[in-house]
Amino acid sequence: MDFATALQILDSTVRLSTPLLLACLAGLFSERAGIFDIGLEGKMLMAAFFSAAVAFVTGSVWLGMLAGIASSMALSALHGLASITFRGNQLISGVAINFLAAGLTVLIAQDWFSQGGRTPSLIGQARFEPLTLPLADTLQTVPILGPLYHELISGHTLPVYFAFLCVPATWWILYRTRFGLRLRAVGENPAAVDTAGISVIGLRYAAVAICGLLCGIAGAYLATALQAGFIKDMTAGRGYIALAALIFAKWRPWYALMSCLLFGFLQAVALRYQNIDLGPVTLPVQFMDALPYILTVVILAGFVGRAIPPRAGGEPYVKER
Amino acid sequence: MDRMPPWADALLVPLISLVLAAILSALVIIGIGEDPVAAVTLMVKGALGSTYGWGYTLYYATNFIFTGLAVAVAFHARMFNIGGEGQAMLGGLGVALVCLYLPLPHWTLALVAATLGAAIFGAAWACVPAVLQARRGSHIVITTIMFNFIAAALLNYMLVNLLRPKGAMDPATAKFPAATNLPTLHDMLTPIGLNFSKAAPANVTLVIALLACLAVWLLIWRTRLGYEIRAFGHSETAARYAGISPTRITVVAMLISGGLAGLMALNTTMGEAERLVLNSVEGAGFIGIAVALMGRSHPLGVLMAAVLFGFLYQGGAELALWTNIPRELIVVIQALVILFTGALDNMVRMPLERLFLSRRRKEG
Amino acid sequence: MTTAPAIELRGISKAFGPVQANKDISILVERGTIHGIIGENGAGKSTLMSILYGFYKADAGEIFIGGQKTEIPDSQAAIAAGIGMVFQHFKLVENFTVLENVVLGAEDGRLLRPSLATARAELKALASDYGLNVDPDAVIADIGVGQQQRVEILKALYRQADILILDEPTGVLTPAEADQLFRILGRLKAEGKTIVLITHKLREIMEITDTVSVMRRGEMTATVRTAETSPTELAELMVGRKVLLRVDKTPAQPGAPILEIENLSVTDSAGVQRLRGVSLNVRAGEILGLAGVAGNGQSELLEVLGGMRTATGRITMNGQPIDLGGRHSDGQSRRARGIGHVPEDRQREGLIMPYSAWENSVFGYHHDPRWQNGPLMDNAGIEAAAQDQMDRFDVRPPNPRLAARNFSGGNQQKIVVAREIDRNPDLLLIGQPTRGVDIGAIEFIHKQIIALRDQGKAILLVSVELDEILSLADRVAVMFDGQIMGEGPAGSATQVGLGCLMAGLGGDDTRDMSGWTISDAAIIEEGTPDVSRIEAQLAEKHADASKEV
Amino acid sequence: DPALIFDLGGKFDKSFNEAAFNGAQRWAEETGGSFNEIELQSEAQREQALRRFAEAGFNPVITMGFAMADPLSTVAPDYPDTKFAVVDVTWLDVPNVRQIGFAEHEGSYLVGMLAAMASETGTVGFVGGMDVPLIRHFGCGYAQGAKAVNPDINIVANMTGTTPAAWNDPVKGSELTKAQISQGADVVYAAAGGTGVGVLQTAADEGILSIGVDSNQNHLHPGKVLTSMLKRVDVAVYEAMKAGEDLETGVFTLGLAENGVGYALDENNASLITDEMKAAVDDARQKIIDGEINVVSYYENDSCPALTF
Ligand SMILES: Nc1ncnc2c1ncn2[C@@H]1O[C@H](COP(=O)(O)OP(=O)(O)OP(=O)(O)O)[C@@H](O)[C@H]1O
Ligand SMILES: Nc1ncnc2c1ncn2[C@@H]1O[C@H](COP(=O)(O)OP(=O)(O)OP(=O)(O)O)[C@@H](O)[C@H]1O
Ligand SMILES: [Mg+2]
Ligand SMILES: [Mg+2]
Repeated sequence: MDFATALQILDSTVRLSTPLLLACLAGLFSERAGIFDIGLEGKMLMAAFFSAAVAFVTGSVWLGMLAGIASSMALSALHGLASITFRGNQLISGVAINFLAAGLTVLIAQDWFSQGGRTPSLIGQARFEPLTLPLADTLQTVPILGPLYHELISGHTLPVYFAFLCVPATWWILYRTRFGLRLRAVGENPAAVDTAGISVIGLRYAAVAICGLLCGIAGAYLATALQAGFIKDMTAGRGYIALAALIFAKWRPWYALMSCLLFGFLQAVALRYQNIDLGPVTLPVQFMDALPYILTVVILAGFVGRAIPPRAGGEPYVKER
Repeated sequence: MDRMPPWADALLVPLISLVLAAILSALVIIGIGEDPVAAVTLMVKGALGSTYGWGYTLYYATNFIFTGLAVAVAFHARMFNIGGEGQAMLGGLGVALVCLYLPLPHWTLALVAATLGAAIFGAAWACVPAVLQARRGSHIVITTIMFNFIAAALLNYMLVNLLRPKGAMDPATAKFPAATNLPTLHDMLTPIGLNFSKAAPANVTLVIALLACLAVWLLIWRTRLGYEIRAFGHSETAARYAGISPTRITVVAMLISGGLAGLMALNTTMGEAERLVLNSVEGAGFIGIAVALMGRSHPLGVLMAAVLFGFLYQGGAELALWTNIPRELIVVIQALVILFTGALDNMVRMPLERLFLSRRRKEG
Repeated sequence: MTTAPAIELRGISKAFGPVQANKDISILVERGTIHGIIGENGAGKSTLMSILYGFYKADAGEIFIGGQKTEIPDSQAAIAAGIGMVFQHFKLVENFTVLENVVLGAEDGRLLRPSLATARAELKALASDYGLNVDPDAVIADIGVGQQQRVEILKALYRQADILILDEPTGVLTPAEADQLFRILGRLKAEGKTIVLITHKLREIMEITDTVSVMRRGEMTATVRTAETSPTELAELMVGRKVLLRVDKTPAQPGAPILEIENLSVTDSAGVQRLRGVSLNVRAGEILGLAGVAGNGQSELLEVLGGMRTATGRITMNGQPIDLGGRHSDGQSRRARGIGHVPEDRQREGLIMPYSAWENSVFGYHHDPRWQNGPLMDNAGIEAAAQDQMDRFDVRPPNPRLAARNFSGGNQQKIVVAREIDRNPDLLLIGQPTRGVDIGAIEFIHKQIIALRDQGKAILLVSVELDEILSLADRVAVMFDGQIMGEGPAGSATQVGLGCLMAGLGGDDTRDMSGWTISDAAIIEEGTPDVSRIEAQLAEKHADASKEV
Repeated sequence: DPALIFDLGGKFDKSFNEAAFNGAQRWAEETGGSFNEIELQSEAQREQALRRFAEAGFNPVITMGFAMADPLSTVAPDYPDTKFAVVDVTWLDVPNVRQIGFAEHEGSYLVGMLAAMASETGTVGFVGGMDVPLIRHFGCGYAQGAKAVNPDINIVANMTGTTPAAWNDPVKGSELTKAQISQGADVVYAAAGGTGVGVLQTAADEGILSIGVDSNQNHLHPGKVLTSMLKRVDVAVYEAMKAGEDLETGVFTLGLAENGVGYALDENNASLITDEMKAAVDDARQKIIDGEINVVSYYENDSCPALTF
């Protein structure tokens, strides 16, 4: 494999990792607060649709993004209502949200645009354009580093840079702020938070709202940056891969970056090659598709560094009897 | 005394949840500018108005009975098997291998062999997550989700690279030999003088599904294994105290669950398509969750919920055929049912409990 | 200084569904005093204090703090009113450090670092003021319960609590640790803080409190000055009638050893050694009482014997070895060998709460051929047998179809005891047989245990209640830190001697007990034992143990 | 009335199914007639939709795509009085089915020539949908056309996948296009149903030319789509509907001679196609019709002389 191809694959890795990373960090906030969320997929999908639809109608990608975030946060609120207020099963609520998004997006898309459950293609200001970072063109001629900077670092859309900035930001919020301390505490032992005089419900809703926000951006990125419009089921399992990445990352921000880049890389490779010839063995593309899931199962099995979820995760908080 | 009488718990709560889901569904239909009454009329006519409609309704219901029972059995052991989808895919593989490669002279033999094939393959696919849960504490919800994706990739590989007949374009196996074709309800009912539509795919697998309901009922409420599964589901520490091995129950319950999910393939693969196609499961594994939740994990409840969903499916297909309402409406309804009967259960339950409590206080 | 009482509650009522946990309770606590609250399990003590701390909302009633009527809708309000609470089950975040736990909810700004710095300085000051030493950077999961409790107290003090509520603080402590705690409480009181202490132990009440309130069945039955009352009077107030503390029984007629335990060791999943080479035996026709502070390995021993845990070492039952780690180390196999087991926690272990009484009546014995009907279970037969059993054991109401959760605690316990005794086991393991059970049922259960002994069966009794051990057991063994500290006849045991052994000490007091063998593991000290040294030694031992793993 | 069953990509895939829809629309507008239609969502629906329309008395029932072959062979014999039509299937042995195939390799040959003439880098790309002989058939014609213009041309070919999902994966289309661009391609031909939307989009974004397929896709990115390989599915559907119940059954293959395939030239790409290019292509078209140029079909022996997949 030559340098140009490697660069292309890495470049594509960055693009494909972005939605995973945003969704993964979204899940991280929620699960660190003790609310399991298998509804990442649905929230992204909903946001993808509303961002594309509103961006198309208004011609503004920013209004589209806002609509996407709002729709994703509405689903978050539903998840909060079910799992925080009514202390329902968080997994079941997540499943319901995924179905709701899968159905509603197509239903509404068909009603609004009559294009078989998709939005019309977005053009111009209705999409995020790639940004060229300063000096990218000038430095292009510098060997190795020039193309690296020009291709890999520069030339992405705004949400990509946002997603990567979210990693240190998440770390900082989690470990350097009062809110982060409380958030982590409520995922470990909500009773401790409650008796310390802080509202468990408030904290958990805040976490779920952040989750909705980030999923909203992830969905908007899919529909208005990575692609130019919404199509049915366009998240294509990315929410589940993000969930897998979250486990892989053991619920930590920097690890989340690593695992999303890894899974994004696997996707980039699987997109480019039907089969990968490794000399003695040929890996079929299906194997590449399944690899993130297989890796996650291996991690879950505890053979490679055990992943311990937040202790209070998945359990509704009921004051002790 | 409990907070609520048992009948309220078993019937009233799900019923109210269902009504709420129905009201919201109607609002959705109005929201997309259609007439809910007309839609429901069309659905009822299309799904229940003819033997053809019934044939499809029952065909879908058969799928959902299997996947619903699968989820229900796991629920009794307090496990959430989201892997019905993958297990059913593997069940399909089992059926296909049996039908294609065993020389089976008659459909009865084929049915027995394929039942075993489907159950074993489905169970095997549930086995790994089960063992990981039991031995390593890996959360079964996550592992079964992962296994759904892995199953899809595996089936894809098998169909594209190994089982697709030479020259064929779509990833599917060859047609199964005619000797393995199952009798449809038409074939079964004609001898007794009933004229059932020939076009509908409902077939003898329905009978197996009904038998499975009975078997699961006996298993859960009448056998030692069921006693242990339920005990384990209520309290793992108590199970360990009673000498019930958590590992064994986890694995056995998931094997049964996976086997039941796998059996679904009898209906779709052997009964309907008569070959294995890529996406024969079509989300039935997920619908099993809604069915089990609505049916309160009781085989009778599962049966009724499965027929309801069969109706929704066939009715939804009719809607898509004759109106502009996309089939996704059914997905929305399904989501609402799961939401209200599963996740928002307490929203209905808590006020009801309060109601019963205050009534009892007044009486007492 | 104001003369207004620190706390005044007027007419507090609280119901949980059909359960009236608090009924029209009024109470008054003077500033700078220690006020005790006693009462049976479920009397409503914790509920009352949780209301004061804003954890629960009272249905009716008023709260006055320092003479001011105060609304306490949540814990934030309680903290603002200067109330701190140490719960029975600590509310600490296990994987946070001490410092993080202390600042949680009491940070001074949005950023963490300045808050942690302030807290670190403040902890230092508190440590020197009250002798509350803890390493601020230690992770909670790594420190002992005594230390954890100090963290809880520090949390309250860091929030400038004037009123400190402690809910059964000594339940998990060794007597030495408890003494330390009381010294700290004494200093807090001297500083003018008000303390409310919930406890079941009359001794502690008599030792440290100024006034005491007694609760029974959700009601406040009396408030008296400690100096003007006696333990017997308090006990009577607690249960509502004169209490017979001794059990009628004839001397034991011990026969051959039924159960012999040699060098039994258990390491838990976290790698901590729970049992360290325990050897014991129980003979036919005797009750061996196993005493000790909760958490010193008694539970693990019962679990190994009951087949809920694997272990190393050797155990024989009627001379035949039993499997400790293989295929036959589960509860079913133990039952087959004639071991009955009344577990310590009936609700989590002994019963399936949603199961009906008849289903529970065969729990653990459901493989018995008697209950099978071909491949199915003989449900009708089981129900009939359960009915009979409930009549004989006086379970109320005698309705086998009622779910276990619908019986009161005492009757739940009777269902378990009936199930285990009715199988006529050669060895009965019985843990905390009367925890949360009323006096009438206690007497009944004690009689059943003695009757079984008199039939020549062996009984191993584990209880944290020294009184129960002393009145029921024929022979007593004391456990501390996974080892047997000493063992001897119940008749010659003294409260003080047992107390020392329970703290791992073998001083003069234990030498007075005739017929007792004291283990070499017990640390022999003259005069007042130095608890912190023992703690240090233990910590070292644990560290070694985990290195080996 | 006639009925029309779209394949999984959906009615608005801007390509194959949309062409069918356009044909049906034209028929409806011209005759004032009405037709029923359904967009398949799943494999299992294929047979159900066929039966339902046949039962309800629709005639003819027109279906799209090779995946209908199998269901059709089971359903059609049950309804001997109903006429069926199927596009992209030519191998069934059922009397009441009109089977319509296209000589896609001929049309692809022409756009291949245009691609080679427009390319400045000497590298052109091909993005196929699901990896089936049909799509290789497209790619093979394209490669022959390109080689006819420039024997040294480098052709980069990728398939999107092996399952029907490959028809509807714009992200993958986009990524593959980026990959081909990095390999030097400056004209990319998408024969991939809905996936092609992503190919055309990316090509436009990255400033290279693309070639659409089936429908005229030139208008999607005016001035950036070199041309489209027209497969006159619309005509086939239109004709079938017009024939109504008298639909002639049997196997029909439509090539350049029948105007069944071709390339699109309209105001959107007028500036991209020079007169010389047009002349060369029209010349080749005539020669193919006359048999002077033989475009090898991939089906002949499952291999392509100009391209290895
Ligand atoms: N959250 C709750 N929900 C329902 N019932 C409760 C709850 N908390 C307590 N109760 C009931 O209220 C009564 C009083 O309980 P409480 O915990 O106050 O007792 P307690 O005196 O502290 O007992 P213990 O000595 O065992 O700690 C009990 O019957 C208990 O079952
Ligand atoms: N949640 C409940 N619902 C209905 N009935 C109940 C409930 N809890 C207890 N009961 C019934 O009320 C009666 C009294 O129960 P309670 O728990 O107050 O007993 P108790 O006096 O505390 O007895 P014990 O000392 O044995 O625990 C019992 O007969 C029991 O069957
Ligand atoms: Mg209490
Ligand atoms: Mg009680």
